[in-house]
Amino acid sequence: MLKCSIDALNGVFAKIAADATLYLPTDKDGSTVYAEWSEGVELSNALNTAKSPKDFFFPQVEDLMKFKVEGKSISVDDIRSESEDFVVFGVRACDVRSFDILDRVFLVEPYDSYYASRREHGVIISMACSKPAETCFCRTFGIDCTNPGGDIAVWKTEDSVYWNANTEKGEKLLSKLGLEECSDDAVNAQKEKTEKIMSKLPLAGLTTDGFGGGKTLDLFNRPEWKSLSESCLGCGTCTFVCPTCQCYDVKDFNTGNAIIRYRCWDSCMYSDFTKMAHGNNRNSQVERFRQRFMHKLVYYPENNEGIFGCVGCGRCLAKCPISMNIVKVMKTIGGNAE
Amino acid sequence: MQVKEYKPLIVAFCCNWCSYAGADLAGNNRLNYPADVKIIRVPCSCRVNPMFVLRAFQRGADGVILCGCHPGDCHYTSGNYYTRRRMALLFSMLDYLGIERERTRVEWVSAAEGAKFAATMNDFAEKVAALGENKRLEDLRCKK
Amino acid sequence: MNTRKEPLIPTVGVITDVRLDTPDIKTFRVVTPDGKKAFDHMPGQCAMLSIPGVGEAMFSITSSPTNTEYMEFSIKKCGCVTEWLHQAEVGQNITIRGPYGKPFPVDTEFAGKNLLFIAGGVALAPLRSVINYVRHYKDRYGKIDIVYGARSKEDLLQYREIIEEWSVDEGVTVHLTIDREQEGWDGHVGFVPNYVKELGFDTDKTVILCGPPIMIKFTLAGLTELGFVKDQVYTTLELKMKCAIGKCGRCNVGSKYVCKDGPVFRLDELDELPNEY
Amino acid sequence: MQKITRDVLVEKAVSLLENGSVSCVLGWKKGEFDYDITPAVFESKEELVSDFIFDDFCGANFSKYLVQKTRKVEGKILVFLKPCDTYSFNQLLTEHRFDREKVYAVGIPCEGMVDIGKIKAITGDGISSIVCGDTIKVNTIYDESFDINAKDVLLERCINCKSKKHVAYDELIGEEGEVIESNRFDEVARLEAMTPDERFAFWQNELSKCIRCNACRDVCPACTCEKCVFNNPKSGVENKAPANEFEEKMFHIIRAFHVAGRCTDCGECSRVCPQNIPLHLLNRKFIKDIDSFYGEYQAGAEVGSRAPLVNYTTEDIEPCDVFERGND
Repeated sequence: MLKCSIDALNGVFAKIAADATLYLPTDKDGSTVYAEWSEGVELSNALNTAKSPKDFFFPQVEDLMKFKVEGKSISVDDIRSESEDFVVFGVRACDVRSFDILDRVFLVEPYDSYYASRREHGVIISMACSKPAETCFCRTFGIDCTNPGGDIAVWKTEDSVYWNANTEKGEKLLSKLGLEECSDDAVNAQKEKTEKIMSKLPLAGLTTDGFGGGKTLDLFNRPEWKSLSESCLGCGTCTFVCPTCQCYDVKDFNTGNAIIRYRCWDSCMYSDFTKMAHGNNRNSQVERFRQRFMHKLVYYPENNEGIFGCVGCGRCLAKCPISMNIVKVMKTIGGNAE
Repeated sequence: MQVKEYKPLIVAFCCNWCSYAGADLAGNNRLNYPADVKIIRVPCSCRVNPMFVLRAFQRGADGVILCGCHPGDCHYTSGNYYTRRRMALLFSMLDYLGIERERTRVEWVSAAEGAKFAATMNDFAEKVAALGENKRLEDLRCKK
Repeated sequence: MNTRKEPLIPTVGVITDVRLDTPDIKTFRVVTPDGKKAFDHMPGQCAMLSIPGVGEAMFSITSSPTNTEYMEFSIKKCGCVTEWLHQAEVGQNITIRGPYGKPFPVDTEFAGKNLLFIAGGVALAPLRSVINYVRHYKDRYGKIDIVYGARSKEDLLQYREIIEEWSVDEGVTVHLTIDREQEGWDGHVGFVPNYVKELGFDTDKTVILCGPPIMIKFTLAGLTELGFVKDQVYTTLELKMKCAIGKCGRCNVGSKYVCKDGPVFRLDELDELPNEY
Repeated sequence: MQKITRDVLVEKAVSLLENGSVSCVLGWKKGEFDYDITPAVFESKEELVSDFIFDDFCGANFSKYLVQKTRKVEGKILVFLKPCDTYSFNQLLTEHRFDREKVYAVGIPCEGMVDIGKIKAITGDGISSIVCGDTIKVNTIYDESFDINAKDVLLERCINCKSKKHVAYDELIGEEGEVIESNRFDEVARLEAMTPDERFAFWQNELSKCIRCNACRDVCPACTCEKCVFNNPKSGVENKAPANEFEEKMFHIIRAFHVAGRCTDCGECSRVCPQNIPLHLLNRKFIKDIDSFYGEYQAGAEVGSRAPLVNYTTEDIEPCDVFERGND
């Protein structure tokens, strides 16, 4: 375990930023966002950012290729370029897990080279939670917020910041920062304190009982979906703030002298998500609503050794315009039903 | 390297019945107006959806002008009255978002006013040229 | 420049032949600019065709893998991409990537079996690839029956090939039907499901069924009546697709992605999925 | 803070449900915490008694739900409308979006709804309980408690409430209110007074936060197109994501324009925005302009009124003159 004092933190950031672009959560206009660090950009004290950090690896809009069309002929331009090194600081344990969930989609054959390139060039410095919110339920998915993953894990206390490398990539970066060795007593004390709070959280008792692979037809046919989705607006808020939602659309944009094929986030909550020329296989909002939660709680674990497609970050709880969310779904149709 | 003189690209939506004929008359009378004014003929100035205006800017226009029949003279009785309300609100909104107000204009030009058409275009192009390139409503993808 | 292969980036294909098959279906022949077949495939697999600026869509490859010169796609006019393709001329470039999906198990489960193909309308397109493949390797399979129906004689896809090649082939029996009586048609009249029941096949066959959902539903009922069970029946699905590599999430039904785990499914496999296809 | 209690509403709903006047009730359902209230359809007395809630977090406007629900539900729907909701209700009726005969509207008074975002800004994360009232009592899991004056944490639309008067109802609970003189255009005027560069910087910053979740559109009672132009691939302007600054502006300008003259200023767009973009400032600009150019007009104030953009006079202001009059 290495350490630096809080006052020295900006100096450490400067050292990191000397070799790679550094992003960290900062407060802007009343909400917390990831921003590029430069002298004067302060690390936020908020628990987490409004938007998830999945943007760093899977941006909302990304150009894929370019076509030139002349008469009947077409040429395809590969406009990919190798990503540059970057570091993301302050990623919470839940969001670190979300990268693992995305990896299992994008980094299985056939590899998504856009995602893979960013993943290779990005270093994740996670930060342990010490003040979880009432909307947190990461423990439900077996995530330990006091012991986050990533390339380097960081614990912030009142006066110091503790650093520990988890991977070779992290080790390499950490060795350049010139931090002092220390014992892990302070970190252990913080962990213990946080653990106690975790068990007091209102959603501490939430379990995944009743969900998981192999439960498709049983859960799919439950009548409760109708009342749960009754007031769903069909907007994409939950999807776009979600760290694990990875559906995308591929679209063409005609610039006048070339055609750019780009991809952008899409939401299975949208009415045109599955709409094709001859019809739509999910015509009602009930079906679309069910798809999103079934995917996270049943389909994804079925394909991925039981790992759920939700990390319990609580963003959808905070942001849904009608306050419908995965917790209400789990409590209504899962093993937690009262 | 030679520095190219900046010439603004202007999109003019002209109503079929008055302003387009006005533009024709300007041409017939050999009146000069900038060659960078691209005329788009519309059945009535009221056909111009606010989206057309924004799209013109997106596609590289530096200024957008709508020309229609004088109020009261609309071929369809009242089309230009609706245009007048719509564009008043749209231009006010664009200004509210900080987009230069000189980039947009509505002018009533009748079929007989070839001279007015040319004068309007000259004046508008001059004002837009003074502002320089449209930076605030541009789509960089279309500029590559 | 990123040197890794990117599955989303297509290659250029050239349309070298356009054939009007029925009033709304055209068959396109596609090769690479240097005149070769774009890639190898197996019967039942698909390719993503696109026209830049219009869109990209998944089409089943209708030509047989045994054709090593070119690929063919039979495409019905029904949406943006297909409408655009229908006005394309010979020499037009498009983009192509593939092959995608799991093929029909022609070399495993089908080997040595009697095969019964049942298709309605444009659904002959994916089956044509299988039919021509098994005709090519006829000694590996038993008897082949083909039941094919369409609205009218003009709507029968690949009619010349059916008459001139398939029906004269030894060991292949073709049963054609059209929905309504028509002048110049002395064959069977009636819907496919009823015709299958009338023909009364023995259950020693593996069935490859493809058609509009309503036809599948009633044909299946008919087959069950004849004593067929679900694990004897294969079909191929179609859903909206964007990436074709199981990532964009569009064709997800239950835990399966039609582009990657399908489009070919055995009916008992489909029973385990939610009814959302 | 609300003068009317949940029990009165439940009693009303139960009696109407039981005597068969209505077949279901559109109301607020309590959530997981004390503040995450969901619009829901109640079909039985049991559901109403156990889950129906009415407190300071019931901001959701039910008017738009009537468009879909009246098509699906047999019989009448009971809907509770706050004063501002009744304007949306009327506006939808003006546009023939639902069948008035299928709705039983009960007007309920409102003392203003509070913004959980503003409360969290004071208390921080970890709220364990909230007790509503003129003074809101908040306890956290960190054993802190806060007494917050409800007036300090009102939703933007309630700070600038324009009317306590119900403009449509079948039955009114409580007393009839009055249209209020509000200061809702002050912020618009403040922006208008800025230089164009400042305004541009302000909106550039605000709109760049947009994630195009479409929540503003989907919640908006004036956005009731069956297929939105931004979802229609054939419209030529379809876009799904804010690909760049232009598209962000395009979406919000066009959306505001589409509802100009029809927007009742219900404020739902700003309430639901996950990125806290002050979208109401776009709509209010149009309302302010319409008021000053064409005479005061409140969308939804009366059924059947002709919206300013489908109307004209021969003496209307010329577009070139708007800047003199608009920014006075």
